Formats: sequence, C-alpha cells, structure tokens
Amino acid sequence: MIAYLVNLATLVCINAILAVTLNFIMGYAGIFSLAHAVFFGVGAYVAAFIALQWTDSLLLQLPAAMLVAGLISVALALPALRVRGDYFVAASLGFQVLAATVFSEWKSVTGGIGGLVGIPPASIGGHAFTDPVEFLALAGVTLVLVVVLTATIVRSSFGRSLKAIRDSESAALAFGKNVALIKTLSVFYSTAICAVAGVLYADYLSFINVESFTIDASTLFMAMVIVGGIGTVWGPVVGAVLLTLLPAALTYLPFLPRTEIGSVQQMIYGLAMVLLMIFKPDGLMGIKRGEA
Amino acid sequence: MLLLQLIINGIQVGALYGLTAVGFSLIFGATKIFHFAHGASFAISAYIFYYLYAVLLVWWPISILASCFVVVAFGVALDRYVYGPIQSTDGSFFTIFVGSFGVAVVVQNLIGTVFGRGFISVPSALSKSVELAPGLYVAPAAGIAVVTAVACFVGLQLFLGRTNIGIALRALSESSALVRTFGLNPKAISTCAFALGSLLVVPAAVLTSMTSGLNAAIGGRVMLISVAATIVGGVGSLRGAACAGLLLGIAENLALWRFDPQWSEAVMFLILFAFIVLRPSGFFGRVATS
Amino acid sequence: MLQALKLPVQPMTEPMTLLEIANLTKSFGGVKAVEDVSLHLREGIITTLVGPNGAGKTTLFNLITGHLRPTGGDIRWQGQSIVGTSPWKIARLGVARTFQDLRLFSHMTVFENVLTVMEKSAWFWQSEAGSVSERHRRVHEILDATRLLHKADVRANDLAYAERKFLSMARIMATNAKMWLLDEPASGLDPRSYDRFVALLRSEVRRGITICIIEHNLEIVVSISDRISFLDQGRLLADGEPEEILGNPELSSIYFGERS
Amino acid sequence: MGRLRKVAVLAFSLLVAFAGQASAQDLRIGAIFPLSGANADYGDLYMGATELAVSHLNDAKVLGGKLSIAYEDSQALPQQGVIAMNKLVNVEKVAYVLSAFTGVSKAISTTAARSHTVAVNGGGVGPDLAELGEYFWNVIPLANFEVRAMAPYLVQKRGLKRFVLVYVDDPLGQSIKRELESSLAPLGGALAEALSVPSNAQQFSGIAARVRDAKPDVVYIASFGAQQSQIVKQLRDNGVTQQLASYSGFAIPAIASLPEAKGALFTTQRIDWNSGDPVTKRFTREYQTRTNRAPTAYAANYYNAVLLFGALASALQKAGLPVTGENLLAKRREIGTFDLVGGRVTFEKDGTIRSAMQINEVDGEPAVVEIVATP
Repeated sequence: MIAYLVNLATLVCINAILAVTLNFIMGYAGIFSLAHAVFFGVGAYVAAFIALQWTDSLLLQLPAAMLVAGLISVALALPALRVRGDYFVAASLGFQVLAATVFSEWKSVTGGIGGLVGIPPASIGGHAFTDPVEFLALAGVTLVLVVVLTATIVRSSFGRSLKAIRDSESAALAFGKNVALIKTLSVFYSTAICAVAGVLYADYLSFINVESFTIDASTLFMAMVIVGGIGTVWGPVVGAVLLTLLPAALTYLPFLPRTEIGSVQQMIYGLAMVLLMIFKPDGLMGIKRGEA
Repeated sequence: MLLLQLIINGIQVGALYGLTAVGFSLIFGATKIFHFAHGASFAISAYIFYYLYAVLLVWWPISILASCFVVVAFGVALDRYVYGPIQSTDGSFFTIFVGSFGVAVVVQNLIGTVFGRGFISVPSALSKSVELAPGLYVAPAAGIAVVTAVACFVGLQLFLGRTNIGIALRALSESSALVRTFGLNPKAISTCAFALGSLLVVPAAVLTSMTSGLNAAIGGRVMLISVAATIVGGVGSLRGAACAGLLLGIAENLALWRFDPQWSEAVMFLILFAFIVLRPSGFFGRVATS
Repeated sequence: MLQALKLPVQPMTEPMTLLEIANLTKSFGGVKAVEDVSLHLREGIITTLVGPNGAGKTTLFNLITGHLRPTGGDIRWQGQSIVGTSPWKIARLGVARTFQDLRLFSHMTVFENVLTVMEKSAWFWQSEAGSVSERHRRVHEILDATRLLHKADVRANDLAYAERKFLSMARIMATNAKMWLLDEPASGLDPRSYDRFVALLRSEVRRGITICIIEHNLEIVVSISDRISFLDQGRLLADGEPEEILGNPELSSIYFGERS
Repeated sequence: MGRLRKVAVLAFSLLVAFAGQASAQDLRIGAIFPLSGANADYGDLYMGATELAVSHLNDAKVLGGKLSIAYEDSQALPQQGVIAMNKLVNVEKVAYVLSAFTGVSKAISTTAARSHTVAVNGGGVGPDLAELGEYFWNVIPLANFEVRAMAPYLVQKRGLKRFVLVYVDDPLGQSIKRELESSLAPLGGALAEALSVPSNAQQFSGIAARVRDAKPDVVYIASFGAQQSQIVKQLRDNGVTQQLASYSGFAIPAIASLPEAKGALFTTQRIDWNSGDPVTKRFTREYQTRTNRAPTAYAANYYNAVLLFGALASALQKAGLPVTGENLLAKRREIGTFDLVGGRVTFEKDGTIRSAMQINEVDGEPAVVEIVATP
C-alpha cells in the first residue's frame, strides 16, 4: 500500500509542477495555452533521448530539456503572442494537434506511437534514483523549489509587470512595459520548468509515448489549474492533487461498474469545471471577489 | 482522376464543416461566447437521430425533427443555465470557455455510457457511392450535403436579412458597436443565436451518422474544425466561416494527394496557424490585433 | 475658410516645443479620424484639446503614444521622429498617458498599481527605479498626495469611482515622464474631488510637467488651460490662447451645436 | 433497529471478506485490460474468459487456496497501463499479470523485468513483443506469423497479387508492413501502397480514393477496435470492392455484425473448437453458455494464460516453493509444454509460442476457410 501511495504521490508532484507552470502563464500573464502538454512532451522526449543515447545524469538532462522546450516555445510565442487572447487559444490548440502528429511520426527520436521503452532511472552524480521513495523525494524537492521560485517571481517586479499586462495590456505598454519581451520571458520560464516535469516523468515511468502528451493531457492540466484556483500560489497544487487522485479514489468505490470508471471520472471533472465557473470562477483556493 | 475524386470528397466533408462552423461563428459573433460545447451539440444530434431512426425505426423526417428539437433545447438550455449565470458573475472569455469545455466533457462521456463507446453507423443507401465516371465515385450523400449546406446557408442569410431579430443578430456579430441601437432584449437575441447555431449542426450530424459513422468522441473533432474555420474565415463573418469550412475540408482531402494520411489533420491546423500568424483577421474579417 | 482661423504664432514669447505634430493623418478604412493636424505641445504649460465627440482627440493621443500608427505625417519628440516606435519605448522617452476608461491593473492592489509603473525593466533588477525601499517610499508619497494611502492594499477593482480616477493619476505621477496626456481625467468627479484634482494638477505643473489634456467641461478648460487646441472631425480648427478660442463665436457654435 | 442490524451484518460480512482475503493459501494474479474507453469491448471479451478459467481452477482445487484476479483498467493506453502495473506489483503484490494491447504491453514490460513479475500477453500481436525480456511471455502467436500465413494463401490460392495496406502507424502496423514487404516479393506478389492512418482518424473517404487509385487485388487492414469497422464501412461505401484481409484484430463481434465486412478474410491462430481434447471441449461448451458468445481465439488465449498460471503455481506449491515471478519463470522453462485450449503448446526460448494458423471469412459468424500448419 505504501508503495502505491508513493507512486501516486510522485505523479501528484509531477502534475503539480505542470499545473504551477501553466498557472504561471494563465493566471499571471493572462496567456491561455492549450499546448502545455507539448512542452511536457518535449521535456520527456529530450530526457529519454539523452538517457537512452548518452547518459542517465539528471544534471545534463534537465538543462538540455529546459533549453529545448524554452527555445521552441519562444520561437512560437514571438509571432503568436501578437494576436488577441482568444486567437492565441486557438493557435495553441492548432499547435497541440500539430505537435502530437510530430510526436507520433518522428520515429527516430520519439519512437512513434510505440514510444520509448526501458528509459534508465535518473541519476545525480552517479547516484541512481531506483528506489521509488527516493524518486518521490526528488520529485517532491523539485516541486517545492518550483513553487518557491514561482512565488518569488510572482512577487517580484517581474511578477507585477506580468499581472499588469494581464489586467491591461495597452496600459502596461503605455507605462513603458516591454510587453513582448516580458510575455516571451514568462513563456520561456513556464515551458522550461514544464519540461522539468517531463524529464521526471520519463525517468520515473521509464516509458513514454505520444498518448501522454495529447490535447487530453493539456486539458487535464488546465482543469487542475482552474479547479484549484487560477492566479493563486497553492490553487494549482491543490487542483493537481485532486485530479490526480480522483481516478485512483474512484476505483475504490465498489458500486461503480468497472467499465464506467473512466467515464465517471471525466464526468466528475467536467461537471466540476462547469459548477466552479458558475459559482466560484476563482477556483477552490481563489479569493472571493470583493474581499481581499 | 484521383485529384478530382479528392476534391469532390473534400467538398462533401467541407460543406458539412462549413455548416457546423457557421453555427459556431453565429453564436460566437452574436454573443461573444466561445461555445466549445458546439461539438457536443453535434454529437447529441447525431446520436438522437441514430437512436430513433436506426434503433427504434422511426420514420426519418420525424427522427430528424426530434433531433432538431433536442439539439435546440440543449443549446438554449446551456445559454440560460450555464452561460447566463457565468456571465452575470464573471463573464471573462476564459471562464465561459472553461465552463463550456466542462459541458463538452460531460456530454461526451454521457453519450459513451448511454450509447456505448464503439463505432456505430446508420445503415443507409445514401452513403453508397456510384461510379459517375471511370474511377470517380460519388455517393448521393455528397449531393445531399452540398444542397443542404447551400439551402441552409441561403435560408440563414434570408432570415438574417429579412427579420428583425435576424438583422439584430447580424448587426451584433458584424459590429459590436451597433449592439444597443435595436432596442431588442439581449437575452432574446442570445437565445435566438443559440437556437439557430445549434440547429445548423443537424444536417451535418445526420449525414455524418450515415457516411463516416459516429463514436462518442466525435464532438471534439467537430469542435476543433469549427473553431479553425471560424478563425480562418474571420470572426464575425458567417460567409467567411462557411468558405473556410469548405476550404479546410478540401485541404484535408487534398493533403492525401501528396502526403501520408496522418498529416491531413495537421495540414488543416497548419492553415489555421498560418492564418493566425499572418492574417489574424481571416479572409473576410476585420483587423483583430488587440 | 476655417483654416484662416489659425492664429499667428509669436516665436519670441513661446516656450520650447517638446512635442511637434506635423501634418498628421490617420484613416480607418475610408474614414479619416485625424486629418492633416499640425500642433506644437510646448514645455511647462497645459494644452487642452477640445472638440465634440468623435473629433479625433483620443485617436490623436493613441497616435502620439504609438498605440496607433499614423497613415501620414510625422510626430517629433524633442526634434526626433517617433513614428513607428513601439508604445513602451515612447513611454520611456517621457510621454505618459491616462485612458478615458482608466485601464487600471484591476486585480492588483493600489500599491502595486503605482509600484509597477516605476519598474520599467523587464528583468529583476530595476536600475532606473532605485532601491526597493526608495521605490516604496515614493509610492508612499504619491499615494499620500492622491489621498489613497489608506486604500493601499485594496484591489483597484474594489475602489470607488473617484478613487479610481485618482489612482489613474497616481499611476501617471509614478512615471517620471516629462509630458502627460490626460484623457478626460476629471469627468464624473464630484465638486470636492474636482477641487482636489485641479490642485493636484497645478502642483504637478509647477514641478515642470508638460500636460496635454482632453476635457469637455468648459469650466475646467477655462480654469486650467494655458493653450487650447480645437478639433472637429479629425481636423485642427484653431489653436491659441484660451480667450481667443473661447471668444470665437464660430467655434462655440460648432462645439455647442454638436453637444446640445 | 432493523437498520442497525443490517449495518452490523454488513460490517461482519466485510470483516469476513477481509479475513478471507488474508488467508495465506489464496493466490491473486493481476490483469490490465481496457475496461473503459474505445477499446472496452476487448476487455469485456477477455474478462469473460479469465473469469471462466478462474472458476474452473477453483472448482478443480488444483491450487492450495482460492485464485482471484485483480483487474485494472488500462483504457488501452500505455500510461494508464504503467500506473496499473505499479499498483498491481506494489499494492496487490502479484507475481503474474495478464496484459493486453501491444502499446500497453511494451509500456509495462520494464516494470515487469525490474520487479521480476511475469507479464503474459494474450491479445497484442506486435512482433516486438517477443523482445521484451524473459519476464514477458506471449500465449498468442505474433502478427508476423499471421502475415506469413495470410500472404501465401492470398497470392497462391486466390491469385491476389497486388496488395494495398491501410495501417495504423504503431508498432503492430509497422511490423505488419515490414512483414508484408518481405514476404510478398518471394511469392510473386507486391505491396503496391501502404497508407498509414492516425489511430484516432475517422474519415476514410480520401483513403478509399487512394486505395482505388492504387488498383489493388486485395486490401489489407491493420487497425484495431472501433476504427476497423469505420475503415471497412467507408472503403466499401466509397467504391472499394476488392477483397479485404486483416489479422486477428478482426475477431471481434463488431466486425462480425458489420454488413460491409462480409467476405473479409482474417487470420487467427488455429483452434479447433470441435476438437476432442477435454480442455478445449470444456472451454468451448462453458464459454458459450456463460457468455452467450461463440468462443474466439482471444478468449481462448486469456483462458489459457490463467490455466498456465494454475499449472505453474500448483507445481510450485507441490514442490514447496513460493509462487514468485522467478519461480514461475523457472518452472515454465522446466515444464516447457502445456495442455491448453487448442491442444498442446510449447514455449520458445523467447517466451513466445507458435501455433497453426487458420484463415477465417467474415460471414455473420466467422467461418474457417483454410488451415495453415505451424511454420
């Protein structure tokens, strides 16, 4: 049982990193991306590729994955960020579909639909994280670092600039904010850290394929942010915990027919999104309007 | 001959994409609601038709009418009980999008639970192709698709041009500055937009149930294409959405001429991407940068 | 004929021109929102833009700040053309503005709204803005001057109307800009707030700020303007001392004819 | 009062249930099947067979205690499969896991190898399943054998030489493509065109045009689940009248009942449902009465996989050894040959089996048209 909980906790940590980074651009920069899973995937594939070809050292995998994901995102963000918000959502949607096709077709790197099997466990300085508890510790520490770093950035002058752009882009421009640069930097940060989650994921499961990086994954991450509370520090973490544990918890409900568990889980999170938007659009951890 | 065949296939699916996209575009233009559950409307319409016509063996016009009725009720109910309350508290673009997205997820899984997740199709002679010329096969459904699409679009234009509420709708979607000049109740306009927009999915849903068949996840794809067509055509332009739907259908099929089939969907989104970056106003739209 | 109303300029007594607009034109589709406008905004004075709704005043602001790109003509800031320069760069040259609809950073606190305006760099170190404690001290001063100090931790969204107007002023005070473009900053203010507003404006001009203001309320126009520029249908009809403009019966008939 | 008593009874029965679970003699194995999602049909099919096998083993009392299966839902997705596998290995502590689908099987094989848990595949037929390590076994002949049986039959006996392949671009599809390329040429046939489709595609009218354009004698389809039916229907609707052929993926009810699929040929491993051997006889009879379905090769494979565990575990118990992955593997290597449904089965070194093949024709219920001997 402990081992199973460790397994779930590790996945929670990875998902929480994803939710925190997505929240960073959604909640603070006002950039709504439906392509977050792409950069999760890029991180995972880069890590897997390096692990299978050269080394299992995290110290190499992490920077490489972050750099590749960050650069790709910046290359895309530069043209795409010029357009209005709802167009950006559509653009990211299109990009997600394109990327999923590339993931399943670029077989020499991604292994196609069959994916990459037998990725060796990660190591730091020769110490391999083979024990699940150790790996959980690694994921947990990473999550804490990411949350602290993100919270620090949000409270810094950079974070204030981001929020200013989110609230009124034209006013931010009129007050001398280099909006394009600030947005691009935030996208770079978000996707680079998102790639860290990808690295952990690939090293942990030792198997990756395109199915973990599709539009379904992107929407799940979005749901985590929204259920937990967009634009809050702890909201995405709470959302990640809830939505990761939901399927596991449902399997313990004896009255549910087994074949319906998948559907029931999706229905619950769909319904949660609808009800939250009607009654509490700031999410579970959100501050109520008018207070503060 | 292959090229011609692919173009004809493209026109067949494109006509239906266009019609669905016009429905989405009408709703988005008039109410500014990003109605992601439009795909869910499509799935509901298709499954109701399938259940009545193919399972309960109801006469087809009645099946179609029932399907219309249910889908309009669904659209209007969403507007009243989901979007309305959201707009009264927050109403930002993204809040509505997320709520709508949640509805789409619930509907997809509900359909899977009720009707099963496997493939179903409505048996019909209309989907059987006949050889018109050597190597050129066209099904009656293709003709029906094109004729229905044109008829619906002309009917819609007449409605939008001749009736008071229609004029108000058009004014709303083509220029938001004229919103209040008509003195019509915005709630009534919104209801009307949802009723019409939802109704427009029925022909595509019924024909798709006969030609390519259905599965519970079909709504998602329909939605992606509608969004893409709306943007490529230019937000607020119904004509643009219709043409873009047609264009995407043809592009998807033409892609098969030279590329492997798995790239055909990617080609559609590449077009979307190109439009967003190079010409965000679409082919008929106004300038849309901030 | 209307061109003839333009008053001769007396170079000897004029203060230095900070911003020069030359034959500026902006058209949307076929409609000319601003047509062949030439105007000098001079240092250390308050220039008021008046004219009926739709005269192109806000468009003129948007052209100056780079939010819109002119179709023709030139805008020179201290002699240098700034056409085509992006808005944030123009802002850093020293042109700041307010918006008619305020555009506050609505989910941020009053304190943050002012603070973030000082922090222009996209990076973490704010070399121009001084140390953190210095920044905070200045925010404190500005909030004190605008009487918003007791609301420092309230979100902009939750302020009363007049407070929001003053926050809009507080933000522009934090910019260090030489020139302010104010878009109807006093509209809708109650008499008491209005008096405070005028006092604030006067003290800022005394500090050497150059101001261009769009205003409809003639009382305010009279009480604050050093110069008045009159626009109608995108064209500059007149430009001169307040008495000259306000005393011109033709202009007031255009103005009040449209307004009433 | 009545309500209180009910609660008490419930609590007691739960206690008993837990106590029963805790008994040391009882054995538990795992199964990772698609129980929800688009491929839930398969999971349903497999479960009917595994449940039957469990009841047969428990009736026969060959094992010390009761055997039960912990089912986990993979949705036919690799990631879900890995999570399920971790749960089975770490929580349920099973030593033997039934697996299905090539992608899922590949994904869980690393965990299987690292934790020394036997994973047994009875449904996926991708040939690379043979290369997943000694803890990964296959009780189903892999697709390369299917193609090697089908290709000669079509070319030599039916005179159909020009092939077009419509395949999902996954490991299974790729291996079928490779196998067709290599086996057609020596036979005098040719693979005129190979069209790969995304696994979530639903529109095939354009594909049909490409297929017609290639002027094939026969169209080989390598997809799975609901998509197969869509491909078949749309090919037929869009003027493809040629012979259709496929692998054992076609052995599902949805294809059997699809009017457009009538006349299509597909391979499965050879199982003589009317054979006289008692294992097959009992399976055929009882599977039919219990599930109301005709037995299929898939059902037989998963039934066999459970039976195989029964044989190995009882042998281990007799020898006084614990039922662990290592011991199961050693025992299988020691015994080597087993009496299962369809006759005697011998494992190859790499943990795969070979068997005779049969070619079936879709005609309401599949009818056997040809038997191909074990290669």
